[in-house]
Amino acid sequence: MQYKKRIFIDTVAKHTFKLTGYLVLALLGGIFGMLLYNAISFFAEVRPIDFLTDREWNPTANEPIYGILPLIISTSLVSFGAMLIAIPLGIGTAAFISEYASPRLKNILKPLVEMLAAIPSVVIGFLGIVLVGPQIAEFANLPNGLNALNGSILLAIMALPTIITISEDAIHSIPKTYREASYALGASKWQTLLKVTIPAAAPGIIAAVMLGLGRAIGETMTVLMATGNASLFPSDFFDSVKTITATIAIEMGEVPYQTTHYFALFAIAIVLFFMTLIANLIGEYFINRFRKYHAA
Amino acid sequence: HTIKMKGSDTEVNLAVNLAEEFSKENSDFSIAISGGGSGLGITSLLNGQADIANSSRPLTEEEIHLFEGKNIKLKTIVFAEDATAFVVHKDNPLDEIDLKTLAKVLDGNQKTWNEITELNLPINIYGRQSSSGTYSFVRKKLGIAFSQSAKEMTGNAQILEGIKIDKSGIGYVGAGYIAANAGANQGIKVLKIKENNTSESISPLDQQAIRDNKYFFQRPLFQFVPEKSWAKVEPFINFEMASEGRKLIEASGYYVLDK
Amino acid sequence: MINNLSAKNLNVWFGEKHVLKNVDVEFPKNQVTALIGPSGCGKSTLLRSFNRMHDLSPDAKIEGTLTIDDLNLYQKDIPVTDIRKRIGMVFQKANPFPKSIQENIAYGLRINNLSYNQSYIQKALEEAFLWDEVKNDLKMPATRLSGGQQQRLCIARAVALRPEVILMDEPCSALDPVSTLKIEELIHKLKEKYTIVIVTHNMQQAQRVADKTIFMYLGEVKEEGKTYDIFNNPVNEITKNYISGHFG
Amino acid sequence: MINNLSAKNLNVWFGEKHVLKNVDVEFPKNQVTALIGPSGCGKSTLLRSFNRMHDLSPDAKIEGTLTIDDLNLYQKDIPVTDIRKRIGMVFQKANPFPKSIQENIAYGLRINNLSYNQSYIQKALEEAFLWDEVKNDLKMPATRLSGGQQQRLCIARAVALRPEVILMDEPCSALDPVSTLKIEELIHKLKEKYTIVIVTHNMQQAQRVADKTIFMYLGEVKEEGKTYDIFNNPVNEITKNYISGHFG
Amino acid sequence: MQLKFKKLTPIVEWGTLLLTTGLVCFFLFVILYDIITKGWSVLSWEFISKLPTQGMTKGGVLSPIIGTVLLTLLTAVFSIPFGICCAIYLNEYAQNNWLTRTIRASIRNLSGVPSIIYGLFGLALFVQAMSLGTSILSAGLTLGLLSLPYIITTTEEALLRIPASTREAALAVGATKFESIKDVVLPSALPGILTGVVLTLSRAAGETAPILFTGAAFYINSASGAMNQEFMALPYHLYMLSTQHQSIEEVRPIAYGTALVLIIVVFLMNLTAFYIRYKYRKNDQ
Ligand SMILES: Nc1ncnc2c1ncn2[C@@H]1O[C@H](COP(=O)(O)OP(=O)(O)OP(=O)(O)O)[C@@H](O)[C@H]1O
Ligand SMILES: Nc1ncnc2c1ncn2[C@@H]1O[C@H](COP(=O)(O)OP(=O)(O)OP(=O)(O)O)[C@@H](O)[C@H]1O
Ligand SMILES: [Mg+2]
Ligand SMILES: [Mg+2]
Ligand SMILES: O=P([O-])([O-])[O-]
Repeated sequence: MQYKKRIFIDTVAKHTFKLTGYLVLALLGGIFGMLLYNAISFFAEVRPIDFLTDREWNPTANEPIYGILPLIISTSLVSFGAMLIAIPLGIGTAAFISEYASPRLKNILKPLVEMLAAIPSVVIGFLGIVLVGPQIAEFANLPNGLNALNGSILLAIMALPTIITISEDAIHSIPKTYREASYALGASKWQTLLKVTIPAAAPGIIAAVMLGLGRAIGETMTVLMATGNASLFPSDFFDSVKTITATIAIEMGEVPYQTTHYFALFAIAIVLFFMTLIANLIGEYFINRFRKYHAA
Repeated sequence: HTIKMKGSDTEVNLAVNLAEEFSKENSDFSIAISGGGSGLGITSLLNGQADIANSSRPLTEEEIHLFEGKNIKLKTIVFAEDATAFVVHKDNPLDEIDLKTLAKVLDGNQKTWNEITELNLPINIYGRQSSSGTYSFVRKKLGIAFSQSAKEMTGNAQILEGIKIDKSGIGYVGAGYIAANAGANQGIKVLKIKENNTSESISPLDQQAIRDNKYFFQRPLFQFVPEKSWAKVEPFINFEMASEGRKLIEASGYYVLDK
Repeated sequence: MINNLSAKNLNVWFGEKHVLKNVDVEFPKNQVTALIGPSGCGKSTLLRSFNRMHDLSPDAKIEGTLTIDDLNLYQKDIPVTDIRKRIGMVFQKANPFPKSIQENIAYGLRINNLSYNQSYIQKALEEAFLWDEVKNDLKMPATRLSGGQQQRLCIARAVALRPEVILMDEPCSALDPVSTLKIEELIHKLKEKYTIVIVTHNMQQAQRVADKTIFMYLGEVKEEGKTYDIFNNPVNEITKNYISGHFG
Repeated sequence: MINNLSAKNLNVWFGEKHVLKNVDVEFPKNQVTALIGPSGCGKSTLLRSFNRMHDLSPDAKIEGTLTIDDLNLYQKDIPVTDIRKRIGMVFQKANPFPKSIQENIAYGLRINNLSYNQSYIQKALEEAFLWDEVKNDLKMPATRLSGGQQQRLCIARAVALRPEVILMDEPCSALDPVSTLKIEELIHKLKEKYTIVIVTHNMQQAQRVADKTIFMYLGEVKEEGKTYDIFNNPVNEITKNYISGHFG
Repeated sequence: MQLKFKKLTPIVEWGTLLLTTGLVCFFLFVILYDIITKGWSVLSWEFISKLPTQGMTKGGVLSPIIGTVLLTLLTAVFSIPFGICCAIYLNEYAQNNWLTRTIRASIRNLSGVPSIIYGLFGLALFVQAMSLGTSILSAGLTLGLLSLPYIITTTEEALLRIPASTREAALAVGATKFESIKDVVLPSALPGILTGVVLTLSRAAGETAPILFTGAAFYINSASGAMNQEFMALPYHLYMLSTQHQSIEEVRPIAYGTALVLIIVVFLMNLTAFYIRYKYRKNDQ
């Protein structure tokens, strides 16, 4: 009898686990389904070609215009700038931590990087307003610092921990034999790092960069607070820009449910979804390649 | 009782002050207040996410339609009067501006200051996001579309922040934002408005002129309440309209017009 | 017999561990010297002392005099990279760079600022008996070569720098018998130009390739001499036991 | 000789791989039977078939008749947990639960709804010759014990359930010689009460502990018999080669 | 000349790396320095124990603190059981076929989906479709969803580290599969799971975008904690104080104080995670 009870519990547990497993999947799948459903509703009302080619995003005009181009350009500009800053700093730091730092220094630096990762994005955005913005304004002699450059700097800070940790892992896992081979040929430590270790770790580093980029593209609060949100076509880093994430954050609250504008926000969200997904998939592809390569 | 109040950024601080005072007497009321712009408030009513919508503009035709479509009946309360102020940096030589010039500045036809005044800088517009009542109020009053290069600030305060350090900036905010704490707003200058070249220029801070309904950009501040929420919000509305509430409204830099 | 490479009174510690104890060795020019001894006796450590590979381990401590042609290898003012250029090294597990075959050879030349051209690369590959097998695939990733080819590529890579000495740490232990034989042939040829030191666990190999053999045990040199003598008339009891395969 | 545990015509596949082929074996009561054979021949697979550990691998397919006292182990209506209670198992690597020593013993009793008290736990530990070493630390995490102690704890854990059979899969391979000897002594004692099957790679150990020995090769039983006979007069050529250490 | 240059280059090269590392540390230092120096003076018992008063220009941040704590608890309630159960399903029960692999890959990729998209989903599903309104419940559910992929991934990693022999040990003494998971596998994996959970919750506590339109409010006059009520939260409060308050300059000290409190909360949670990890490693040896 006792045994039957135990077996019963076991079976119930098994099915419960299975059920939660599927439920979680359904929910997570639902996110995509919901995005897709609402986005399709949007394209029932606005031609996809207009969506992709119109040069203006102005949903509240008398003749609403839903052109995602300026938003994509803005998002790309800010993220590109962020990568310009974060890639050299990130890889340099990763190389320093893995190749040069003494074990003790490593034990200090790694937690520092994790601390940087832990800082909430709204705090970084806040500093963009009170600290980085005014500095940029003063430096570049601009009226204000709420522009793409500000966003790029802040996003670089947010992407750095990702880039550093994953690159460091990649560089660290390059077998010692590569380095020794290079040293044995008379290469210096620096030459070895630059010409052997980093190229060998390249897939891992590319993965790090792509995952960092995904993070930057999808970041909301920092850009919302620090980039000025002007929905025109940006021409350089000193222009105010309005990214996809910021557009959603600003406009979502004000739209009546189930209107074209509401659906439009889901449509740009799905574009955002795919942008980050592609970055992450490329990142994952390279991580797997790296693992496979070095497992062999 | 829980009350959700959403909408106009122009009114949000006033609403906070009122709610704070109100709950001293009525501790069983839980009031949640959010800004985000008049449009957000009205939309929230439509979406069923608010009991009171603060709005610095009347409902549009379209919105009335939407409410009718959803069979939501609204009560409209005008509880204060606001004047929209146009502000520039304190070093801007400009003191007053006429409507025609203002329109050209805001719609982007006028790109530099030196055509208006002896300031050799481009014009930098600090506007609001599209859900803002002030945004649509100014747009309607001037009959323009805002320049695409106007920044969309999410609140009045951010506009003032921007103007304070931007010698080339111009922006618009509710009077309450300037009058309530004059001390903190030293970096800015409030422009007087002339309806045309010949008429008198009037400041939005001129109480008498507002009472006489002479300022071009003055407007009532609304609160919309769906009928089904009326019972629970009535004590609060009554508090606003009573003398204590009125005092607070005026202390916050807005005006109370006698009807 | 000219002494090209030698160590006098060499002591090496890793942390607290005394790994090489008063080692005196000489590696005659244009000869192959084999280092044999049980695992952990310090063969690799000795080999790596000569091209200063221990510089990289912070806990390694080295005392004694190591010289090449009367030049002290640990002299302060000569760059370690120069030393490593003069004393090439081939490792146990073939470790080509994850680059093309051609790039593998060119790498060492380039970082040492030596001008080179295609014929130079060809010559290095020829010296390593690899040219015929790869001449049509110079742009192929080196990692696609077989294990034996990879090892010969590593030798070509070392040879390309025209070193004076080539140190080999068990270069054949990961290879099949056919590849091993090829490498041994190669060693025979190479000694015409280079001084070669080879660590090996394979007694047959030592006898096949080495002119001189040094037997090490627990960090000390127990016996050294002509290969034939060591294997046929070992003086030391331990040497005798070791070469007859009783331990190690 | 009473046959307690036996397999008839047992075949096991993992996916496409035929791992046990027509195996017929019998493990006599209150004796120690050793399973020997080269790595990969299926010793562990055979052992694990008896306490139905393969139930967990979805790709395992089992055919044949396995019985304990004429009870079919794979009969549908008897609970697998009962079988595992009757047939205890000790693994190659000691795997105590991450709990206290006491809890390690008590766990099996508790989940099987057997009433127990402190003296019960003491008895199990005494049977495994562990009591004296741990009696003052019963609340200590079992992971802090030495490897040998951990393995004896695992035996005590199995013994506590009063199984009829104890299966041991290379129980000493991770232990030092002293601990190994202790376990062997223990096995000697345990066979008075239990039927024991032990997989071992160590020929000396098999000879020391086993009454009967079964030699397996490539999934088949090649030879079985009294331990003394297998080691001194093997019939099969392969057995002879294996026990003389020529392969495996 | 040649020699001198050679001696100099390593310093230059080493310096480059040191500079990049230094810059990264400098960023962190500036962030912490600015917030700590300017937030420290505001920080007091009053500040964390008082409701905001006088139009949020005076008083403390009690209501945002309560909101954040409640929200994090809700997140925990919604994400931990589901996340752990799902991970157990994937790791202990599901067969390793293409479906499981696809599921794993999707879950991994979902942790890269921007948080604002979770906000949208929360709005559409919880606020709208399930009629929960803008409320702490909706926001908690949204954050719970956002945290799920992280919890699943870290739990799975922790479960993977438990060797098969541990599971077999339990089965061999007659435990059912569920008993082996409950009594042996989960307790062994607990430190790893806990570390992941705490780190995930600390992330959720600092999130702003997902609560923007699911229930965060500019101001509430009480901190009742009712599930259907809107709420104030530290990150949102900081956002409001720095962009939308009437007197941004006057409340800047409060904004700094809020930022400092938020950082302290998040760092404390991270420290807890480090501590668990550290203790676990020590016990392991
Ligand atoms: N980097 C190091 N740090 C600490 N100890 C080391 C290091 N390298 C080698 N050792 C120790 O020094 C001793 C000699 O090692 P070495 O590698 O020279 O032996 P070997 O003779 O080459 O052995 P094998 O034949 O196994 O390659 C060994 O005990 C080894 O553990
Ligand atoms: N779960 C499994 N899935 C697939 N193949 C398996 C599995 N377990 C064992 N095998 C295969 O079955 C064969 C027999 O394995 P088994 O573990 O029984 O050998 P063994 O005799 O115990 O070897 P060893 O002495 O190395 O422990 C091997 O070829 C092994 O690869
Ligand atoms: Mg060696
Ligand atoms: Mg086995
Ligand atoms: O915030 P508004 O008052 O402009 O709607």
